[in-house]
Amino acid sequence: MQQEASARGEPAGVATMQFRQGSAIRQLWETNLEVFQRDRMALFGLCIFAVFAIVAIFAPQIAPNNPLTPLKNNEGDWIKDAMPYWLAEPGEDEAEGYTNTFLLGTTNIGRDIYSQLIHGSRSALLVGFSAAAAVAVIGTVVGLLAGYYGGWVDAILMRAADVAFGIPFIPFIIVVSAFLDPSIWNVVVAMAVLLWRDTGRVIRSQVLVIKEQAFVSAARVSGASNLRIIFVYIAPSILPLSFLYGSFAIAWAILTEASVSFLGFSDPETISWGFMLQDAFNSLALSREAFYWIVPPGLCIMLTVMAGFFIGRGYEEVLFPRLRRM
Amino acid sequence: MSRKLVSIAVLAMMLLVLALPVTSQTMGEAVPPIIVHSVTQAERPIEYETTRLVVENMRELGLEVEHRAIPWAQLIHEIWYSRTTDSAVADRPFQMTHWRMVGRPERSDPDEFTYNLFHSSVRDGGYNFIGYNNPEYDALAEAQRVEVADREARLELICEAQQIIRNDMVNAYFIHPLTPQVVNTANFNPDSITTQAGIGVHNFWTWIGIEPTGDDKTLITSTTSFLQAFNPLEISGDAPSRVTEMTWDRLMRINPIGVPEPWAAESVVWEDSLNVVVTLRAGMKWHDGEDVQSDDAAYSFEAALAGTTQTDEDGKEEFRPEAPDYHPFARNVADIEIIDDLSLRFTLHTPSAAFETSSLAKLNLIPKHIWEPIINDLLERDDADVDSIQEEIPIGSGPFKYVAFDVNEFVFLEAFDDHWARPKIDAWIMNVLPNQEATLGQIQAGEMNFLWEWPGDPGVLQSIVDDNEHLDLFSAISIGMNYFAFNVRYAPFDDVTFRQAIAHTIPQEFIIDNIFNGLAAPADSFVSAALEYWRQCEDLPTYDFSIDGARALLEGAGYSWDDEGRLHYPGN
Amino acid sequence: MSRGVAYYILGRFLQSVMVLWIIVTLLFLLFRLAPSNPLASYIDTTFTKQQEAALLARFGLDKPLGEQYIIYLVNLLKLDLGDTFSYSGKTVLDILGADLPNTIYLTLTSLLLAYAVGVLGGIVMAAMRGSMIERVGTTFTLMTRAAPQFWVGMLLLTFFAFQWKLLPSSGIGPPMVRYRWETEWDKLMSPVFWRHMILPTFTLALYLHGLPLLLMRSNMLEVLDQDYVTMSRLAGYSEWRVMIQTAARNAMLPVLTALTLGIGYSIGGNVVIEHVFSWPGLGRTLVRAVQQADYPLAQGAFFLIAVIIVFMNFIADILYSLLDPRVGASAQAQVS
Amino acid sequence: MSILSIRDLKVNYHTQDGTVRAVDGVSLDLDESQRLGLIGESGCGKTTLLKAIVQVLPRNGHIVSGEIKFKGMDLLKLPPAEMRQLRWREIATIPQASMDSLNPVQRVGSQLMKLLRVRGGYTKKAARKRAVDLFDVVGLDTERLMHYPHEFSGGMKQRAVIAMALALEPSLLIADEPVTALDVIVQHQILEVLRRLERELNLTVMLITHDISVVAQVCDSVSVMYAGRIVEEAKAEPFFASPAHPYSLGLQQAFPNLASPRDVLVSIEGYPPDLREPPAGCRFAERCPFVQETCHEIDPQLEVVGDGRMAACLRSNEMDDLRARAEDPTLWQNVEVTRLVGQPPTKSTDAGRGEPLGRPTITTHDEQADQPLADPCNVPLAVGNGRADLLLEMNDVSKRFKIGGGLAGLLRGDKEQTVYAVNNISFTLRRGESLGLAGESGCGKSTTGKLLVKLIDASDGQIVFDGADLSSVDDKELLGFRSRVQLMFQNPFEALNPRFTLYRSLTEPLIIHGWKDENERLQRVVETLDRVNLRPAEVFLDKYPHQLSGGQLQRVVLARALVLHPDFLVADEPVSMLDVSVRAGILNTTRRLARELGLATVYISHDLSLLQYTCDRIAIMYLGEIVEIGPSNEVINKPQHPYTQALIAAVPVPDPTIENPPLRIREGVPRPTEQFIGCPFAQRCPEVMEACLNVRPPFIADEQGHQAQCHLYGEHHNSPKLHREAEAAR
Repeated sequence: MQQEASARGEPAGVATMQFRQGSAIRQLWETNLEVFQRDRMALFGLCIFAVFAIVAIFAPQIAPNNPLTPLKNNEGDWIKDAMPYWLAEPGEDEAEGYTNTFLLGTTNIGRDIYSQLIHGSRSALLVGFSAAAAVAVIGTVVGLLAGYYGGWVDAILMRAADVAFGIPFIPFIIVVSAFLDPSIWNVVVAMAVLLWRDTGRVIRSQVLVIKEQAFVSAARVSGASNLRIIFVYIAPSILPLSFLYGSFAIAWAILTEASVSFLGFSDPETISWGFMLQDAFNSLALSREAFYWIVPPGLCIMLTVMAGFFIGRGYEEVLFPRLRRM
Repeated sequence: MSRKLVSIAVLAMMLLVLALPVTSQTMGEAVPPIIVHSVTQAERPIEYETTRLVVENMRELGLEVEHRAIPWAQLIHEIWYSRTTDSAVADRPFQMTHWRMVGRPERSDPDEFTYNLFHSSVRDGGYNFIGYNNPEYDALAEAQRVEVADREARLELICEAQQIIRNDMVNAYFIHPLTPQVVNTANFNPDSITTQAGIGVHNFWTWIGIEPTGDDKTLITSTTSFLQAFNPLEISGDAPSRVTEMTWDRLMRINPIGVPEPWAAESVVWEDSLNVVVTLRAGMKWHDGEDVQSDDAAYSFEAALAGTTQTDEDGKEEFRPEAPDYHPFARNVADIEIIDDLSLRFTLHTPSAAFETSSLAKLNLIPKHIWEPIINDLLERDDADVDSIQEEIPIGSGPFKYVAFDVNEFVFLEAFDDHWARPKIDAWIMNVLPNQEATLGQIQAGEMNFLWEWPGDPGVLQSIVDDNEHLDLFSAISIGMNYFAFNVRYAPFDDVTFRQAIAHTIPQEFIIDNIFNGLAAPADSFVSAALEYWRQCEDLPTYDFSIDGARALLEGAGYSWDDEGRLHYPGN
Repeated sequence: MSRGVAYYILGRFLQSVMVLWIIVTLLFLLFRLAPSNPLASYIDTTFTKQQEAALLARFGLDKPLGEQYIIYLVNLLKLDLGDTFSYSGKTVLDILGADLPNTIYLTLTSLLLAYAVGVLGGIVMAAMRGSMIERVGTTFTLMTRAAPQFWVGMLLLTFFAFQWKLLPSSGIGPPMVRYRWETEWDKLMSPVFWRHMILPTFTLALYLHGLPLLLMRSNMLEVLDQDYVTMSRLAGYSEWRVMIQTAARNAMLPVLTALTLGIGYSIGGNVVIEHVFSWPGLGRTLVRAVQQADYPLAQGAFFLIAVIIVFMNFIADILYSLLDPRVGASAQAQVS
Repeated sequence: MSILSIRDLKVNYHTQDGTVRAVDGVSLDLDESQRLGLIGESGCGKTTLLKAIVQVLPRNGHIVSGEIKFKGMDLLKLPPAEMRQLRWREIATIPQASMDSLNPVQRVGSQLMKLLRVRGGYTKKAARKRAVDLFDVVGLDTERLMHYPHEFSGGMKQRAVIAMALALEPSLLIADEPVTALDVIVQHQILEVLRRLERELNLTVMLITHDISVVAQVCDSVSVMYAGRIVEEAKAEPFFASPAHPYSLGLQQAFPNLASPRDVLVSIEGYPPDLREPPAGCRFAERCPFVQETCHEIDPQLEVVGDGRMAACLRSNEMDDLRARAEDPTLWQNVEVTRLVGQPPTKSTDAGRGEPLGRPTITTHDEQADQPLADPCNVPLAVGNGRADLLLEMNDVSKRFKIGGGLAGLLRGDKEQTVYAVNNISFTLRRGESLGLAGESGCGKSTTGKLLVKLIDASDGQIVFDGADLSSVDDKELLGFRSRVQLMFQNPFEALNPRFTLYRSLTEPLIIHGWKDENERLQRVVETLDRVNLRPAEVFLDKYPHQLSGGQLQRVVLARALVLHPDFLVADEPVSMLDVSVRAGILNTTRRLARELGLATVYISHDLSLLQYTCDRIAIMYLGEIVEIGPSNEVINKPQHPYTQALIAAVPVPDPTIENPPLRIREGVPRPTEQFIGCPFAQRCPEVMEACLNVRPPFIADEQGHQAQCHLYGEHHNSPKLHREAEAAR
């Protein structure tokens, strides 16, 4: 991308205009661009997120019904186990005293599954991104400090990482969310507390490499302070790595939240896909063969998680070109 | 003189006039936010949804309501320890909670509920956690216990008790579940299945009476709850008591219509209201071959009574029973006298109508030669009680005997051939299957042939039965019931009218139709409709579902609503 | 060298012990957050104050926190995890002892299956890099990693168990068979047990095979770029030898480490699967214990899992240092 | 007859940004027992050619056309299986970077034996025996048979690889850069082995390298490759005597030569054309000082130019004249190339090629500037001897590293070890003086460099910079020091932050040292870029490192070092990563600027000839100690210390007529983890005497301040010799 610009040695004036904002941030931005230009899958993943994000933001507008309140028919009874209109035998609904407009039918107590699905995207993305952000930030900072300063800082932080590695993940989340009042935030925090470990370690080792590179010594020789070296020289080079782990963290977070909700340790007042599945299974959707209730949430989880994977792999391919497909 | 009168009269008049505007409506402060407890959606969807429904209706009354859904274990604990302001687990006492009582054979005598749920003596530590305190009622509750001889008279008392509770609306009962059970009629003859009032088909009489049609004479059932103990001196839940009642005989058993009748006892004869002579059947054997004798029977009660008296730090004497679960049922026994090998006499402290039901028909007969050493040992130690005991091979004298038991996995019993009422099936197996889908899968696949416990959506069960002709659905009104309990100690629930108003916000029919799919009976009392005898009272007051009704009621009592529509207490 | 390794192992061991101690302490504190106490599971219409006091004493909950911590540590050292609240007459150890083998069987079989498939798959993917097959293959693998385990499990359950009645739906075997299993050996010898194992194993393996596959793939791609691989090409070895004997052999190392780590983590991660298939293992016990507020049990299960994980991490380190001769010489690297 | 003949071979790489014509019509013949040296700078396609011959091209490389005949068989038509059989049976290949060519997790011996068994069909026993022999042949200690690669030194690995290559008695051996990145002594030993084997086994050898002196030492004929083409082909002697292609000319003059040092080394500015769209005309035209219009249109073919030599140049007929003109070094600097990597030639440069002599218009003032003085050494020496304007003083400075130890160490499982990287060395440096530090890798020269710029602190002794003791400077003083002392790095590709534009990189030091005004900074940066011949500076300002060539980058690195106008510059292997053709450019510029700015410089290098070219004085280091120090010419021409002698003897001479003498010392520096009572060199020294083992030799100085630390010249000079030559010679 950069080369076209430089192809014809443009006059000094233009150059001087350009190089002034030529900065780490710009480079970083370009790395990110590169990721999505180079890797179609990564781009695909990004699109998935984009779509779900829009859905999440406008959920109340998109969702035809309130996801929590059961829908009632003319007699004021709940419209239970209504099939999706495209599956239901015609006329059945009139007989039951309602008009079937349900894209994915209703639950066993008459909640609109489609609306739940829409609202589910909210908690999924909320969990995914907040956890990812937390993980990336903690991991990066830890990695930077441990890697750059070494010695005791390193020792302590890495022992902490070992401890984090020693704590069984799912059980920890379960226990925490069972002990504190059910809320996705507890899940997010619990995950952040453990998940930074990989990011931290990898970034640390990366820092160890970079800090030995000549341009860092050069900075030190020309008198740059530690903070300057860390944040001006090293940090930008490892940020893509944090993104990489961030995007994987999104995936894990969403999966974990789903599992925890499925085991019934989540807040029933905030619809999440995991909760929907839990509801479905406890309401015996399988025996009802209500696949229109079971399959969609699962697919949504799968999609978002894969989006995370795709983006992560996109970064991998740019950061570790060895893996690049030729 | 007359002037005095006049002046007094005038004064009185003036006072009246002055008083008038005061007594006329002024708005009190707003009713504070209310928290309503229930179990989680994951654990029992039905109860969760019901509560949700009611909470929404309560909001329509202009109340600020929060629905707090927590796991059962946590719920029961929270309610139990936050009954008063010096709450051990919450920053304030609980206010209102969804609750349920399960049916058990011994509960087919109204005594347990009548007394333990409402008597003021069990208000602080016991099960009267709602804090109901009504001397008039206490009197009744005690009276019906003593009324041994005259059943009619006792019925009177029970009815009156029900009236009071219903009027005071201490607990807002709304349904007795119809416990649905599915039997694989390809394996069993449906006519051989007994239905016990308030319990359903999964009862002792069925276990011994049910006739296998094929050569496979094994009954396989399952429970979604827990199988924690195999112990004649411990009550650790519904499923385990099924097992103990089959493995250990009892002097009497509650018969299908809910009345105790002699079982291991040949006869039970009341000499007077305090003395009863029990004579054992001849020739009964323990599963290890020993004879069952009167001293075993006696010891069964002594074991339940056994315990040590300790003085705690503030010098208070405290009795610690070794069998805490059964001690209450034996507590009334003052003395046991062995007459001969087969007969013995019980002497009670106080006359008790429920003695047969809740003692003779409740305590398991345990072999003295096995338990005496154990109990004596326990009496030495103060760090453990019978709950910490698990026999290697449990020995009883019941119609079924132990084959294998894997905690929270399964129980495997086989018919005891030397029993005088040998069951028609050869083996009885109970699996623990917390996963309801699995349960359904197994009953259909034939991996299981008797589904006796179903916490899930009854509608699904119905449809399963419709799809498989070899499955039959049985259901009976349970002794148990679902209701909302109010903590009557504190405002706003200390006000009868308010409670009654809340009762009006419970859409009973709707719940039965929509949430229970019709598999529930409307409830209005702690005595289930299943116990026909004890329901022969004049009708109890009804509280139809009507938000307006509730509003009217409150208005009448001086409650009022502000501009935002929030409910306020009556003025002064 | 060997002396160095000995040092190394000792050091790592000390480290693991330290880590474990910290975890144990955290665990203790964590369980002080518990919202309810054992009494919950005893409350009944006849529950009285005496019983309450008795119980509190029995579970040592009436002592001050510090004291409880000491007792707790001492007991751990004695491998005494205490009594459960909800299973009478059983110690936590009894129950976990019964669960652990089941969990291990499930974990190991599925891991082995997953890694066998994964490693081979990884080699193939690497060999076919860029091809359509590789894209499809890796995408499928990603899907299996992205799909919630319980969801997959439940779907499999519906079809294989409920619809087509091919395989048993849950548990490890019907009681009339199980009660004859005197020893673990009997269990392992029983075909019934293995039939019950099929579904959960498959579900688990389906999820687990992703890691080794992707790892193997990237390692292969990395190794194939190494000069010594080019060298063995130049040396005229057959493509098969180059791929398997040279490349794969080197690419395997990290995968083996991952496997050892995997044992630890999936023992901790099986929770959901065990729940879905009501497989009587640590995970299911843990979930139940938490639901039942049986804290000694939950704590015990958590502890046991943590021990296994830490131990496996330890083993992984050692294994790596033994498999890769260079690690021994790591010190040299530091000379400038 | 020729055993290998290649005809018009074309190899392409398909990359994401286009097809690279790596080898574009190469033809060459290799006769029985011929030793061909294939010379060319990186990216000229020489390695691709090799890979094409044995057909191990990466999956994105394709042979487009041409034929490769080996002993009559057309390799390109051969089924893969048979091709595989040929490899190492017939054609053995020593790959580049053979350091990493051994499987790290397999014992060297087993790898060798596996090869013998699998490919040679040896039995287990036979294989073992053969392996032992091979180890012997290449001069490896047979006890090391069962060691892992990481336990081998670089030289040993190289030998091991050669052993494997010879294992199956091939008739053709192709070696790709067999000695690059090895220390001179090792390099020498390896070359000796090669030479020996050539004779003994009468091998046919094709040696691929960028180092013409290696070729001079090993080969009897030469092919020069440039931009995917062969531009010259000749027998060794005539080639070195009188190259027949401008590029060869340049190369020859770019090479420093200890034996007959040049006053000026030339550098062929710029770098090869982008092979994605090679120019229509001569591929060298862009860099050629003799370029003329036609060169840009006509693509010269390889033609016979007298006695069995061929060249591809339009002006080959005027070659003698050109050769004469080429002697003038200024000719070469005047080629200014501002084109960036991966860019077609820009009009601006083409414009410069207007008239015959191709004087680029944009070159400016300093045509003279880079002209070195007649004798590089005398002027600074004058300075040296003259006023006592001492800039830097090292007094018994030592640096020790602790490895392992501490809790962390215990946990990592390595027991504590001390590395004596630098052992109380002392020397002084005057303003404007340049000192060279030489020695094999691990001798502590880089550590000394780090100490000098205070990247690390000395364990003992004091470093006094301009009167201030570095061990006791506070932050303010340190910042001051930083502004006056700079470091130039070995690897230009690492030395610049890849995420910074050049302007950012260059302006950082200014910002750090509180240059507030953006415009002043810009001025200074532009000025400095201009100084280092990156013109027009503006073109480079907003570029990122990956867009520049190694040469340009190294100039930027230099610029960054100088942007603060320091007094003292440490250059650590400044050109070792660069192509020969551009090395001189960097050195010349550095030299010039040093003079312009009165800059004192310390050059650190393993390449004595380079130091001789750039330095006033040279210090030879061994195991962290300075064993000899003195004026460059003195040290080079009259080496005192046996070690220095060995080093000098080892440097290959770019002249086939002169063969390096055999060395009498063993290769391989011991790890500096022990301190010696006596002379650190004793264990390798051919002259070793008893005294050497237990008495520390003193520094013996002569009048020019030429000092050597050796007993040979001290009172112990007649202490009894320990006769070690025999084994030492191995």
